[in-house]
Amino acid sequence: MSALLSLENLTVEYAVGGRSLFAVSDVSLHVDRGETLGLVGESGCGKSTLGRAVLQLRRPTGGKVVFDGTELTGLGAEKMRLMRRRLQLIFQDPIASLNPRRRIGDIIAEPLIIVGVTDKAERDRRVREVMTAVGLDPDVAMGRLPHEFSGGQCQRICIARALILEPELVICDEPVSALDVSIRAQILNLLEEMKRRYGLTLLFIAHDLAVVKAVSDRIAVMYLGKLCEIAPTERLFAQPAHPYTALLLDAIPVPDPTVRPATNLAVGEPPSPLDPPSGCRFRTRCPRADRQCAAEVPPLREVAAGQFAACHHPLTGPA
Amino acid sequence: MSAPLLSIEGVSVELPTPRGLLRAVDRVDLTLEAGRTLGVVGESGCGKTMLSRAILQLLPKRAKLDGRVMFGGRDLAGLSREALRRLRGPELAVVFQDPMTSLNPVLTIGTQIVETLQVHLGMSGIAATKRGAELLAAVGIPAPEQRLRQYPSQLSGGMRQRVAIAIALSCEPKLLIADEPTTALDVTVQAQILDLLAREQQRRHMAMILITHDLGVVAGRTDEVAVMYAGRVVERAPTPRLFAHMRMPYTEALLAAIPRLDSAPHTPLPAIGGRPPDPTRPLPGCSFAPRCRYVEDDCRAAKPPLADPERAGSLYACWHPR
Amino acid sequence: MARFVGRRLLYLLPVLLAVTLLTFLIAALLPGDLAYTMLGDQATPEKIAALRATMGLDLPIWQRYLHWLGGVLQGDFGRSFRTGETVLSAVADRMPVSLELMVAAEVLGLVIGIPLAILCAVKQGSAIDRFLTGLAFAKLSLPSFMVAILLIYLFAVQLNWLPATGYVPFTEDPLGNLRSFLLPAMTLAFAEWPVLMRVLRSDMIATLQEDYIAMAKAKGLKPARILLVHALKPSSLTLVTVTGINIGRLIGGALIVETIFALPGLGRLLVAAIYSRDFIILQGVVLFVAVGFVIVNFIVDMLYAVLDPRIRHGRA
Amino acid sequence: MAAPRGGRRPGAVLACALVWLALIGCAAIFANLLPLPSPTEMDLLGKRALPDAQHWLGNDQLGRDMLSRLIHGARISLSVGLLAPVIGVTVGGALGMLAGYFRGPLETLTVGGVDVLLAFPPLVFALAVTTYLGQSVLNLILVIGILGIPAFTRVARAVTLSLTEREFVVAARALGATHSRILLREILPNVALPLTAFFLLGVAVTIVVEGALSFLGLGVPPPAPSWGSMIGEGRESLDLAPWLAFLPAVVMFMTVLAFNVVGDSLRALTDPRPGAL
Repeated sequence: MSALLSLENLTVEYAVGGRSLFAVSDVSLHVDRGETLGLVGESGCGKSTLGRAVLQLRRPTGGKVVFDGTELTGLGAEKMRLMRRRLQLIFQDPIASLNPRRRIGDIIAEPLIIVGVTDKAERDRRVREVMTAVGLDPDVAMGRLPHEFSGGQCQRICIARALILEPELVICDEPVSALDVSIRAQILNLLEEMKRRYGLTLLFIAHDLAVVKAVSDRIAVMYLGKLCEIAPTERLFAQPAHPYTALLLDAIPVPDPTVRPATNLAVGEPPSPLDPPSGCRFRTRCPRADRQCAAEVPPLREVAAGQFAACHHPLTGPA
Repeated sequence: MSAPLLSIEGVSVELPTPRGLLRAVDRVDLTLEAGRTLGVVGESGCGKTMLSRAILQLLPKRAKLDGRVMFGGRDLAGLSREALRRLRGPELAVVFQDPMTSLNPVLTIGTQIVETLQVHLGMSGIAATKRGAELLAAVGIPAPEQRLRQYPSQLSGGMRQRVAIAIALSCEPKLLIADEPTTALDVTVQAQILDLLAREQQRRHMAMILITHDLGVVAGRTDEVAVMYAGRVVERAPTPRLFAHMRMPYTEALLAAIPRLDSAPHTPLPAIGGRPPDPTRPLPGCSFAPRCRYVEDDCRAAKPPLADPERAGSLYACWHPR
Repeated sequence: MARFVGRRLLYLLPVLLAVTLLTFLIAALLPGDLAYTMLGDQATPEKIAALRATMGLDLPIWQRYLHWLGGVLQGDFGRSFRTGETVLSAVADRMPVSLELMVAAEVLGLVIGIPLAILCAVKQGSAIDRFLTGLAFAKLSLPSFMVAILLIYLFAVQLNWLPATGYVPFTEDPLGNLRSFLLPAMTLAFAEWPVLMRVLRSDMIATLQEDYIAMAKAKGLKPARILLVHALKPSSLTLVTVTGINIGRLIGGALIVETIFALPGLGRLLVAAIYSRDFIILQGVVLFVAVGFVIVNFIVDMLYAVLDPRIRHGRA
Repeated sequence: MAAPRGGRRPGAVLACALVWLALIGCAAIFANLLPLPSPTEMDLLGKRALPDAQHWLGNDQLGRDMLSRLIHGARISLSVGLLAPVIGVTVGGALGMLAGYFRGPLETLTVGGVDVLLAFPPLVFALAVTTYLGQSVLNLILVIGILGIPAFTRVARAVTLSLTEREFVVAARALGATHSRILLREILPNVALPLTAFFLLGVAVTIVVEGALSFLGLGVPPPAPSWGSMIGEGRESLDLAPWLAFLPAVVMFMTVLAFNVVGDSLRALTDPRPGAL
């Protein structure tokens, strides 16, 4: 398998009141063609910024984004604009990501207009096709405005808009966290189906490990702008190497009263990203932290086949 | 057995909307004993928040409330505004979903704790400030004296929710309503806040209603669970019993739709098709009938009552229970 | 907080500089030769040239600006070529009248507007709210020169209670001074309270729907405390802005009202300067007024930070 | 769920406002075709005459027909009132949208410029210009129009700013839409309604400003009738014939009110908050 997308030492910096905030700090990873990489972390860990930096919607301040052999970070504005048809984005808030004053048919056809499909009949045909694929009735929906649809249906519309150009990579930024449980399952199933049908590669960003598990082949965990761990899904859940991954796993409430909720979880909350701890950024909440953790930034190391962790004292060692 | 602390009898809430009358809560009965925890679970728009507002008598002005909310032997709906005011704080307290919006942004944490202690317990300013710092320390806030002088925007989300809990607990209420107290928080913080609530509840022998959309949250932390759908309670049972044997197809489907940690990646989820009915257009039969896998003709004809035909302590509203 | 003030001050300087430049340009670019205007009938080419040279009018425009700005910074705003009065003394003379009018109008407007706004917000949708909002809305369409005429007709012409025009200095006759200010202040206050009421009412209604108000009720606080402590302060930002803008405007005197009621304030000074084509006075007073407006707005920004800690801590 | 708005019942009031505007508008457009006496012809014997069959609303202090002067005054008020804000809405709207969309130095410059312009007393500006450049309708429209630009810029920038952060604009960027396409297709349709509402409120303000200038005798050059100058002239005979001032005042009030009502109804469509200014 070849990497469709690879990030090399990607860094995104913001200026906040004269200080710089490293939303994404020195992250390297790759996504193979045809796979789904899950990206999890708590709010403010930089996962959404990473997604936008890949698409150059937020220009990275350091490192490289390489997509199918092309370095996006160095691309001029016009070349990047033309590249965009191959990379798409699905947002968290489906209602906000649709222009309230445009009709559904126009919204879904917009990408075709942008890439210069001038034939109206051709556009119409492709809009209908993709709408049917995502489970919307074109005859009913095309002429309506976004506010006439529920959140779940709006997300279907967004997916249709993202897929109409048949992109290679789709970045899903918390696509189901604004939806109710019963609707969430529908959308997750739809994404899986679309991935098969269009042969997509997905970067699936979410805060909910259980949701990410349902769709991902590999999972990357972020904390305060840094990559903590990246591993095949089953391995990550069975034997997390980074203490932060373990904490996330323990914190998920299990819908089973016979499982007592884990207590004595790591205390506190993530510190301010404006003032991250020295060394390992998780050390202030980590039960295994020692002096080395404060002094040295742990590099990402392979702890088992395909499992990498950035920790001085990983929970699992090489076999 | 003495009378329950809270007993809701046939409570309905109706709201006028441009699209017609919206029945947010539809003839709900619930009881809660002192010191116990009731979980109320449902998706957005199921009426769980309106139900909590009805208990607190904090409904929007235009809303119409039917039925009785008996609390400590009194019907709250019949109390004067002044009597209600005296009840809120020392007897009834609430923690809202988003501590960002439930704390006043322009007043210090101290002001917001101290004013409650002063108005209900008649404390002096100095005594109330001292007590406020103790309360903050009790909910796990470091350097409480310093926090008293800060504004909510200077605290993290989890700290803010701790402050909100400290305020709610300040007058030792008999009943705490926690309305999605952790939905706005990160998962690692959520666990801490739920633990804090459980600990304080046991310590104070306080009753609690935990409102959430997450079956996982209620599973380990409640004595009894009521599942709501389209304004009604559709199933209600002691927590272990409910998870051991779900009778109502909606509850079952809701649980099944949650991605499980123990299932393999790429396992298709048993999704519930369709979406909840329009609350301004009530259906004559079971509200879940259009989405139910086991639907039969009689489901569409008449609403099933919430009942316990087997007398096993498990109530459900379904003609064809699982 | 210090950083916040510093940032605003840093912004203030270029704005003030631009204000001086624009003021200078307006007066400099208005058609008509100053020297010619000053000499009037006696103008001969030689005399004009001589006067232009002594006044520095033959210099390039940027030199004239710097020269003028230098004077301004030393407190020399120039001198009227008609009356010989310095700008500074003319402003100092008229200022108290405009200030008294402004204070009276603002106080009246706020005293009427704030309680009505709170009443309407609490009783939102009731008959009294509908009546007052309707009245305020209609009042917005009634310009102050109409109100002035209406008040003059009512209180001066019909009832003959108050003087229609004229000004009595406070030092001469305190009561007469108040009487002469009553109608103009009422006219201005009539323009103020509907705006203030609408602004505060709508912000207050929004605030009353906030979770923290529900929380305050759930804490069992007394209704008066909820309204005055929990709701009023966060609702007052727009009110402060609008009041600030109004004060800033009225610093320059109320042009129309001062003219109608013949009050010798800055507004009348401006009108007179325009009529008599007295550039220097016009330039000086406009500069004074514009700088006053900018400074009042700066103070409003600072008040924001006092009212809302989120702005103070830079997380707006 | 949209919160039902408190306050005014829009239906009837809005209808009245529209009918009144239509009436005034028609009268202004067809003023020359109507069987009216000349608005400037003086009847020295009929000064302040009471209404009769020929002069339905009587005569003013110079014996000119009131009805005719009111209707011809409407032409001036409406043409100034409608044309001046067009300058503001186009220049200010475009400037505000560009500043709000592109941010950066352009925005800093625009906001600073607006702050500077707003610092100057607008009425003084208008007075100075009409005094020095001459009293004419065109000068009046230009100066009032330019004075309105900062306000429109502010509104357009604020609305654009809130839209630019919205996901649907980011989505359009992610699709590879050009800036001009985003501005025209995604942003403009959402800015248009609030700007139109603000335009109507601007019309109301402009009519008042024109009235104030004419009231001071510095608006439209006499003897051309304007509502403001009629009020100003009528003021001289407030004790003898108060209706000479009050009649044009009522007509102007109704017109301004009508524009405010229509503008406010439109604004209410875009602003979920009840009764916001």
